[in-house]
Amino acid sequence: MQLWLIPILPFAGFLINGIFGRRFSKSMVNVFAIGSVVLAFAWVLKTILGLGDLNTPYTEHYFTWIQSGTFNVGADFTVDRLTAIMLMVVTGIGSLIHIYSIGYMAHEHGPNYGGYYRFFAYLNLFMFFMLTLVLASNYLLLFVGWEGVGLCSYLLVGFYFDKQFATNAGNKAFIVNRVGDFGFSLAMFYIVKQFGSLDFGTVFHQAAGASQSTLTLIGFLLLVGACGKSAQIPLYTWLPDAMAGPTPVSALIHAATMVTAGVYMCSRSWPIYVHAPDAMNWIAIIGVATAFFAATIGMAQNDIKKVFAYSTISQLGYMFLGVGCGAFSAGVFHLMTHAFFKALLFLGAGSVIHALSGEQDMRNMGGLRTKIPWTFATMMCAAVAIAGVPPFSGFFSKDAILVAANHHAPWMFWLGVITAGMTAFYVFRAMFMTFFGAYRGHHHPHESPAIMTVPLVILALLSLGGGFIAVPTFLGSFFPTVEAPEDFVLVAISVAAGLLGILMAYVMYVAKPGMADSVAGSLGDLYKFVYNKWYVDELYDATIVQPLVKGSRTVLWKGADVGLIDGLVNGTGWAAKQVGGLLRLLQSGNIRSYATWVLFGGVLVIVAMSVAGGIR
Amino acid sequence: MTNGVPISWYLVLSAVLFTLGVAGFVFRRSIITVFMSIELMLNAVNLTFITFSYQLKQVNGNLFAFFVMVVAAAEAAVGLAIILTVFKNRNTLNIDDVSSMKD
Amino acid sequence: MPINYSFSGVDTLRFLPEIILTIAATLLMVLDPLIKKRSSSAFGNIAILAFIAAIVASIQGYGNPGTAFGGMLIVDGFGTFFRILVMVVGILTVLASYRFLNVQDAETGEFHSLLLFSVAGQCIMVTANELIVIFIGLEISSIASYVLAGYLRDDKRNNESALKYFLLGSFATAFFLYGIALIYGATGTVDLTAVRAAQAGANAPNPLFIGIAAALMFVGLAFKVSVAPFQVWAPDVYQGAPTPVSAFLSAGPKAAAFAIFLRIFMTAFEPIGQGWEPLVWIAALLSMTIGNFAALLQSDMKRMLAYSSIAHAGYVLVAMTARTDIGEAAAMFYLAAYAFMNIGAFAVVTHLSGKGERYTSIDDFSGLAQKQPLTAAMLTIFLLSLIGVPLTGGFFGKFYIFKAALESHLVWLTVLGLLNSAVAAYYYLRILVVMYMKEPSEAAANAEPLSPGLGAALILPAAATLFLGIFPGWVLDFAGRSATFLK
Amino acid sequence: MDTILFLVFALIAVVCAINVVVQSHPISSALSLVGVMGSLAILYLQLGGEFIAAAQVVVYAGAVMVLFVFVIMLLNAGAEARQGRSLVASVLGAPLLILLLLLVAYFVQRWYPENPTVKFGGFQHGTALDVGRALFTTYLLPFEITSLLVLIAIIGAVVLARKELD
Amino acid sequence: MNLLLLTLIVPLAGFLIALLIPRSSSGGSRMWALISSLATFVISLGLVAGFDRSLTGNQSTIDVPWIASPDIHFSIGVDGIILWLVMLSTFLTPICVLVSWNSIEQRAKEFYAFLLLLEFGLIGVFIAQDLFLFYVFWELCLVPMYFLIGIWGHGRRIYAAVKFFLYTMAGSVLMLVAIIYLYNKTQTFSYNAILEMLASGRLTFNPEEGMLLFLAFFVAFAIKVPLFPLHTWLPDAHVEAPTAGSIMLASVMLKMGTFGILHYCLPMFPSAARQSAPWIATLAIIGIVYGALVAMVQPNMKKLVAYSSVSHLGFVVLGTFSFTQMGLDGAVYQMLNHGITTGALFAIVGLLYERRHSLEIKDYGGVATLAPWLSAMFLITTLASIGLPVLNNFVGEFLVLQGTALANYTWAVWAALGVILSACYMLWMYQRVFYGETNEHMRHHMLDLKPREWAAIIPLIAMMVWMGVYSQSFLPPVGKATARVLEQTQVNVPFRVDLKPAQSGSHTEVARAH
Repeated sequence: MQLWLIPILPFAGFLINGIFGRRFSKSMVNVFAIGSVVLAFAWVLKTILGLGDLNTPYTEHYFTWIQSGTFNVGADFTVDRLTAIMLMVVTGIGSLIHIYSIGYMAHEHGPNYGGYYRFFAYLNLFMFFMLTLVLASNYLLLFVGWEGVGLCSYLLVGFYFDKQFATNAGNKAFIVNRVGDFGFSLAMFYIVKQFGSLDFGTVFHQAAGASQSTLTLIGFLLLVGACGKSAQIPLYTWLPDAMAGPTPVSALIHAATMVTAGVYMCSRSWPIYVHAPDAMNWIAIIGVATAFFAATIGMAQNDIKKVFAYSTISQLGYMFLGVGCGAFSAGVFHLMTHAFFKALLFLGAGSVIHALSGEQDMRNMGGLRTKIPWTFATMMCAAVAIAGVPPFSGFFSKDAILVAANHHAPWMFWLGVITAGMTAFYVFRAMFMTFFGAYRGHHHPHESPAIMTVPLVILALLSLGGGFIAVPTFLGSFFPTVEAPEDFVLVAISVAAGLLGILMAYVMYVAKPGMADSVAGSLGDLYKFVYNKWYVDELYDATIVQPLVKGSRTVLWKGADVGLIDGLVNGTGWAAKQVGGLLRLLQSGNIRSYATWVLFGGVLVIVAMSVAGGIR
Repeated sequence: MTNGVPISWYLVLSAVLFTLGVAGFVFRRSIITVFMSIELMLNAVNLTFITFSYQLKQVNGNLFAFFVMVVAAAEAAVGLAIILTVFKNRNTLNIDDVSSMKD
Repeated sequence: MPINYSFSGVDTLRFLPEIILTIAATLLMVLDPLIKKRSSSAFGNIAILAFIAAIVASIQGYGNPGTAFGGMLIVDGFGTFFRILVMVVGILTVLASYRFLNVQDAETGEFHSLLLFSVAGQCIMVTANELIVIFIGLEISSIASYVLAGYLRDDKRNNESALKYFLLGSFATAFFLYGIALIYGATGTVDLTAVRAAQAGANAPNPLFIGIAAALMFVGLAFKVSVAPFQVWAPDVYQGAPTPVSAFLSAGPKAAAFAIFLRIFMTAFEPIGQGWEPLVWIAALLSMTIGNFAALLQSDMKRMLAYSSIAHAGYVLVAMTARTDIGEAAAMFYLAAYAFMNIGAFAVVTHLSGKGERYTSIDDFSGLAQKQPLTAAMLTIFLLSLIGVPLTGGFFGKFYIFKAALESHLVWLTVLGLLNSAVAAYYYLRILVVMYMKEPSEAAANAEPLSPGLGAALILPAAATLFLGIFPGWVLDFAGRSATFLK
Repeated sequence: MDTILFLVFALIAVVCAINVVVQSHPISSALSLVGVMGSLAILYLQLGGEFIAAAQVVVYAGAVMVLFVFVIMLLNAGAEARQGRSLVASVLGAPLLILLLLLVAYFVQRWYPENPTVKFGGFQHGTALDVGRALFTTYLLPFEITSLLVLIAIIGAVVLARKELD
Repeated sequence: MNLLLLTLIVPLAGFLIALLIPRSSSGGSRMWALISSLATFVISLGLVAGFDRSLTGNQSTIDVPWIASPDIHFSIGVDGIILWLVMLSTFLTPICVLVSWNSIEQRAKEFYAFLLLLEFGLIGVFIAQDLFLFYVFWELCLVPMYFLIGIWGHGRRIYAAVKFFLYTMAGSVLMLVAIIYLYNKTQTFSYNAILEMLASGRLTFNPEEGMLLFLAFFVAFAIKVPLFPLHTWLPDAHVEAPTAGSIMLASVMLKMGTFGILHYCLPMFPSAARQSAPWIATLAIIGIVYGALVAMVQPNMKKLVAYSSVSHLGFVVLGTFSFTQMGLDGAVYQMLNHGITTGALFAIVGLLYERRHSLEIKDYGGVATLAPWLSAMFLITTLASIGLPVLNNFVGEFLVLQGTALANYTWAVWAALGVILSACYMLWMYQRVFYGETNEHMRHHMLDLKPREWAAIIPLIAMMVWMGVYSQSFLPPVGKATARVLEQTQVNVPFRVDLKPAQSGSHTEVARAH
C-alpha cells in the first residue's frame, strides 16, 4: 500500500520549501506545503479504506536500518486500528491547520525573509516525523519520530529566533523532552536486554511471558518518556513556555498531535502495561495529579494561550488517567476529541490574536463576540465540548475515562470530577473575558479571512459531533476491555461539575465582573501561588539548573579541570623546571667545586664497588 | 728479607701522595699550584707502578712510569701554555676567578 | 734476554690509518707557513683527504682483522666501526669549520693538524687492546682537544673552556691511571685479554681489588664520556669552546671514550660485571635525569646541547647496563646516530653564531624557518632525532638501547629512561618553537647564506640521520656482528 | 737499613707533598714538589728502577719543574689571592679526601696478604738496558706514539703561545 | 598495484612534491594539496569498492621485511574497521584543504605540506599490521600536528602545541616499552603473529605481566582518546589549532586512541582488558558526564566542542569495554560519526572565525538572520552531534548504549545522562551564537556560505544523513571485524548478543514493499 508515501509526501514538501522556499512566492510555498499534507491525508484515507477492517496489523518492510550481530532494526511501517485513528487525526487536523496557517502567517514577520517558507517547511517536517512516529512498527523507529517531532517543536517554538524568550522556550522544550527521552531510551535498552528485539510484534509477544518486575521497570521507564513528551508532572514545564511559537503551532503540535504521542505510546505498549499493574497505577496517579494541578494554574492565567496550554496539560492528564486505569480506548478517544476541540480553541485563540494584531492578554480583550462572530461561535462549540456538556464530544470521552477511574480508584474519580469543574470554569472564564463585557483594548478587531474560519468551522463540527465517532468500538477489539459498568450517577456528577464550573465563570466574569478580583484578593497568597504556577519553574531553576551550571563552571571546570588536573600537569612541568634549577646550582662554574664533585663521585664509586665486591 | 720494607708501605705512601695531590687540586687557588698537584698525583701513580714492577719482577712497570712521565711532560707544556693564555686575557692566576660560565 | 720480537707489514697495515693521519697532520703543520692565509681552504681540504684515505685504510684493514704489535692493537669490527666513526666526525668538523675559521680570521694549519692528531689518538684508543696504549691514545686525543678548546686564544670563553677541560681532564686521567696501576698490580698485566684471563685462573686476584681498580678507571672514563656525577665540566667546556670544536668534542672524543669504556668493562672487567652493573645503572639514570632536567632551563644553545649530550651519554650507559652483545651493538649504533645529529645541531649553531660567536642563545634562532627554511629543516631533523621521533637515527638508537635493556630485564631503567626522553622533548621543542613559531631575530635576519662547507656539514649528517632512521639494518648488522670482543 | 731508607725518604716525600699543598706561594710549592720528586727517585732506586730514577731526576725534576718555575717567574705569580671560594670544596673536600685516603690506603695495604718486603737489589731489571730493550720491542708501539704526544705538545704550545693568529 | 599501498603513498608523494613548490606560490600549494588529497580519496574509494565484505580478517595485505634484526616488517592491511578509518582520513583531508583555502595566508606551502604528511601518518597508523611500524606512524603523526598547531594556531598556540606533544609523548614511550617487551618475548612485531601465538597458547602472560602491558598500551591510547582524566591537552590544542588542525585532530587523531584500544588492547591482552573493564568503563562514564557538564559552561566555541569530544569519545570507550557485539559496532560507528560531525562543527566554527575573528560565544548572536544557510548547516551538524535520529550519531550512540546495557545496565543509565546534557550544551551554544539580535559589525562581515565553503560542508552533511539513515552501507564490514575482536578477546559476558533472531512479523502480516 506504499505506506511510506504518507510521511514522505510532507517530507518532500519540507525539502522543496526548505531549499527553494526563499525564492518562492507565498502561493508557491502554499502549493507544496499544503498540497503535500493534503495528499498525505488523501493517501491515508485511501490506505485505510483499502485495508479493510484492520483486524490484523498490516506491515511493510523497507530496509534494515541498523544491524549488529543478530540484533536488527528495520525501517518498517505498520498500520493497525490505533494507527489508523492516529493517522486520521494527524493528517486531518494537520491539513486543517496548514490551511489555517496560510491566513494566520500571511502577515507574520519572522526573521529571515519573513520566515513564511520556513514556517511551512518546519510544519511539513513535523508532519513527516509525526507520521513516522505513528506508523513505526518498532520502538526505535517510533523514537525517530518521537525525537523528530521534538526537534520540530524546538524549531517552531523558537520560530521568532531573534527573540530571546522564544529561543529559551525552544531550548527548554527540547531539553526537558530529552529528559523524558532518557527514560524512553532506557526502556528500549531494557526491552532489548530482555526480549532481544524492538519490534512491537516480537516484544509484545514475549511480554506475556515476562516477569512482572521486568515489565514494571519497562513500563515505568516508558512512562518517563511519555511524561516528557506529553507534558506530565514533573516534566510539564516546557509546554506553557512553548506557546512562544506561532499559534497554529500550538494548535497542531502542542495540543492536537505531538503532545499526545505519550498517550499513543503508552496505549501502544498496552501488552506491557497490562502485566505491570504498578506501572499502570503510576500512570493513573500522574495523570490525575497533572490534570488537577494544571487546571488550578489554568484558572489563574491571563494570557489566553497560557490558559489553553495548561488546559492541554490538564486534558493530557485525563488521557493518562484513562490509560492508567486500563481504559486505553477511552484514553485514545479523548486524545481524538481533545485534538478536535483543543485545536479549535487554539486556532480560535489565534484568530482572536490575529484580530487584535498580536494581543494575547485577556485583560485587554472583552466584548469580541460581535466583532469576530465566526471565531466566537466556533470557539463556543469547543468550550462546551471541553466542559463535558452532553452530547458534545468531550462529554463522551471524559465520561468514559471517569467511569474507568471510578472503577480503578474512586479518589481518582473525585479528583477528576473536581478537575472537570475547574476545566469548565477556566475555559468559560477565558471565553467570557474574551468575548463578553466591554472591549478593553486599543486595537481594531477584525474578523479573520475565510481561509482561517473555514477550518474553524470544520473543527467546530467535529468538536460537537466527534463524540459519536465510534472510536471505542473500533478499538474495542484492539485493547483489552475493562469491566467498568456505566453508572448514570457518575455521569450526572461529572456533568454537574462541568455545568457548575460554567455557572461560576458566568457569575464571576459576566454577572458580577468585580467578583473575580475580590475572590483572588481573598485567596491572597494561595492565589499568588497558583498564579505563579506553584513556583515550579523557579524550583527547578534553583535546584537543578543553577546548581548544574554553577557547579560545572566553578567546581568542574575551574576547579577540577583547570585547577586540579591541568594544575597537576602544569605542576609537573613546573616541578621539572625547579629540579632543573636545583641542578644548575651544581654548575657554579668553579673548577675546584667541579673537582670536588668528581672526587665525590669517585669516592662514591669506590665505596659502591667495595660494597659490591664484598668488603671484608 | 726479614728486615725489608713491607711492600704495602710503598703502596700506602703512594695513596697518601695521591690524596695530597687531590687535596692540592681541591684546596689551592693558584692555577699553577693546582697544576702541580696533578703532577704530584701522577708521581704517586708512578710510585705504585714501580712498586708493583718490583713485586712482579717485571720491567713493564718501569716502562709505564716512563710513559707517564712523557705524558706528564707533554701535559706540562700544553697546560702551561693554556695557563699563559688565561693569564694574558684575565690577568689573574686565581682559579676561582675563571668561572664566567655557569648555570 | 734475546730479542724475540719483530713486527711485520701486517702490523703496519693495521696501523695504517693512524699513520696516514699523523703524516697528514705533520704535513699540515709544515705547510702552515707556506700556504698563504685566507686565500684558500687548502688546510681543510688536505685534512679531509687524509681522513678519507684513512677511512679507506681502515676498511682495508678490516678486510684482514686481527691483532698487531703483539696484541697491543686489535683491528676488529668494533674498533673499525669507531675508527670510521671518529674519522667521519673529523670530516664533518672540518666541513663545519671552514667558514667558521674564516669568519674568526683564524685559518691555520695547526687547527687541522691538531684535529687530525686528536682523531689519530681516538683511532689508537678504539683499536687498542692494552691499557697503556689506551692511556696514551686517550692523552693524545685529550691534549689535542684541550688545545682545540682554547683555539681562539684571545677569546676569554675559549681560555676558560680550555683551562677547565685541561685541569679537570688531567685530574680525572690521574684517577684512570691509578686504576691502571692497580690493575697491573693485581694481575701483572695491562693487556685486556690477559687481565680477563688472569681473573679466571686458580690464583686469581681478589675480585675486590679488581673492583677498586675498576672503580678508579670508571671515574676517569665516566669523566671523559661526561656521565653523572662526573659531568660537571661538560656544559662549561662545550659552551666556551669554538662551536665546531664543541661539535667535535661532543661526538668524537666522546664516542672514542665510550668505545674504550665498553671495551674495558666488557672484556677486562666482565667477570665482575655483577659488581659494576648497579653502578652503571645509577650513573645512567643520574646522567639522563641531570642532563635532561638541567637542560630545561638553559638559554644558550651550546650549553643546552651540552646538557643534552650528558643525557645521551646516560642512554648509552643504559645499553652498557644490559651487559650483552646486543647492548653493545645498541650503544655503537646510538653513538653513531648521536654523533651525526649532534654535529649537525652544532653545525647549525656554527652557521648562525657569526663573528665572535655572538649569537648562540636559543632566542637567536627565532624565525630561522622563515629566513632560511633549509637550515631550519635540517636542524629540525637533528632535533627530532635527538627527541627520538621515528624515522630518525635517534629513534632507532633509543629503540635498540631500550630493547637491549629490556632483554636484560632492566624494566625500570627502561621506563625511567623513556620517561626522561619525554622530558627531553620539551627543551628540544623549545628550539623548534622559536625557529618556526616566532618572528625572525636579529641573528636569523642577518644570517648569511649557507656556505658550501657548512651546507655539506648539515646535509651529510641529516642524510645520515634519516638513513639510520629508515634503513638502520645496515649499520646495526655491522654493529651486531662487531659487538663480540676478543675475550 | 732498607726500612730506614724508606722511612726517611717517605717522610721527606710526604712532608714536601704537604708543603706543596699548604704553601700559598707557587714557587714554594714548586720547590717542594721538586723535593717530592727527588725523594721518590731514591725510592725508585730502592725498588730497582735505576733508569726511571734517573729519568725522574732529569726529566721531571729537571726539565718539567724548571718549566714550571720559569712560568711562575714569567707570570710573576705572587702569593695566591684569598678571595673567591668554593662552598662545595670547603664543605665536602676534607671529608671526601679523608675517605678517599682511608679507602685506597686500606685496600692497597691489604694487596699482598703475606706482605712481602722490599730489599734494595731485590729487583735488577730496571736498568737502562732492560728498559730500552722492552721499549723497542714489546712496547714499540706505545713508545712511538708517545712521540706523537710530544709533537702535539709542541704544536699546542705554538698555537696557544704564538703572538697572533693571522 | 595494491590500492592500499597507493593510498598510503600518494599523500607521502604529495608531501614531497609539495616541498618542491616555490614558497611564493601559495595558490600552487593549495591547489596541489587539493589535487593530491582528492586523488588519495578517489583511490581509497577504489579500496572500498574492492573490499570483499564477505571476508573476515585483513585484506589488501602487504608484508615485506624492512629491517632484518629485529625482525621488522613493512606490513599493512585493512579489515572492516580500518577500512572506514582510512576512508575517514582521506575524506576529511580535502575538506581541510578547502576550509583552509583563505584562512591560511602565511607560509601556505609548509601548511599544506604538513597536512599531507599528517594524512600519510594517519593512514599509516591505521593500516600498520606490525607493532613497530604502527609505533613509527603513531609518533610520526605528532610532528606535523605539532607544527600545524604551533605555527598557524591562535594566541597560546605554542603552549598548546608543546602540551599536545609532551602529553602524547609521555604516553607513547610507555607503549614503546611494552612493544619492545612483547618483541623480546615473542621475537616478532607482527600483530597477526602475536594474536596467533595467543590463540594457540604459545604465548601467555602471567596476570601482572599482562596487566602492565595492557596498561602501557592503554595509557598511551587513553591520552590520545582522550579519556578522563588525561584529557586536558585537548581543549588547549583545539582552541589554539587552526581549523584544519582541529578537524584532523578531533576527527581522525583522536580515533588513533580508540582504534588502538580496540585493535591492540583487547585482542592482545584479553584477560587484563576484561579485568580492568569496570574501572575503564567508570572513567569513560565520568568522561561522558563530566565532559558534557564542562562543555556546557565554556565561553569559547572550540573549547566547547573540544569538551564535547571528551564526552563523545567516552561513549566509544564505554562501548568498547562493554564487550558486546553491539557495543563494539557502536563504538566503531561512533568513531566515524564523531569524525564527521565534529569535523563539520570545527569546519563551520572555522568559517565563523574567518568572518568574525573571534571564537568567543559572546561575540556572536543573530548569525541565523544574516547567514541562514550557514546556520542551517550548523544546526544539522549540531543535531547530529546531539544524537538526533536519522543523523549519524544516533545510530552509534544507540548501539553503544544498547551494548553497554546488555553488559551492565547501570553503566548505560549513567552514560545516557550524557545524551541529555549534550542537548543542553549544544543547543545553548547554538542559541547564543545563531539566534538573537544582530549587531552592526556582524551585519557587515557575516556573509553566507560561498561555493568553496559549500563544497567543504555539503559532503559532511551528506555523510551525516547517509550514515544516519542507511547504516547498512557501513556496518556489515565493521560487524565482521568486531566479531573477530570479540572472539580474540575471549569475552564471556553473560549476554553476548545471544539475541533470539528478531521475529519481525511473527504474528503479523508482512508485506514486502516492492
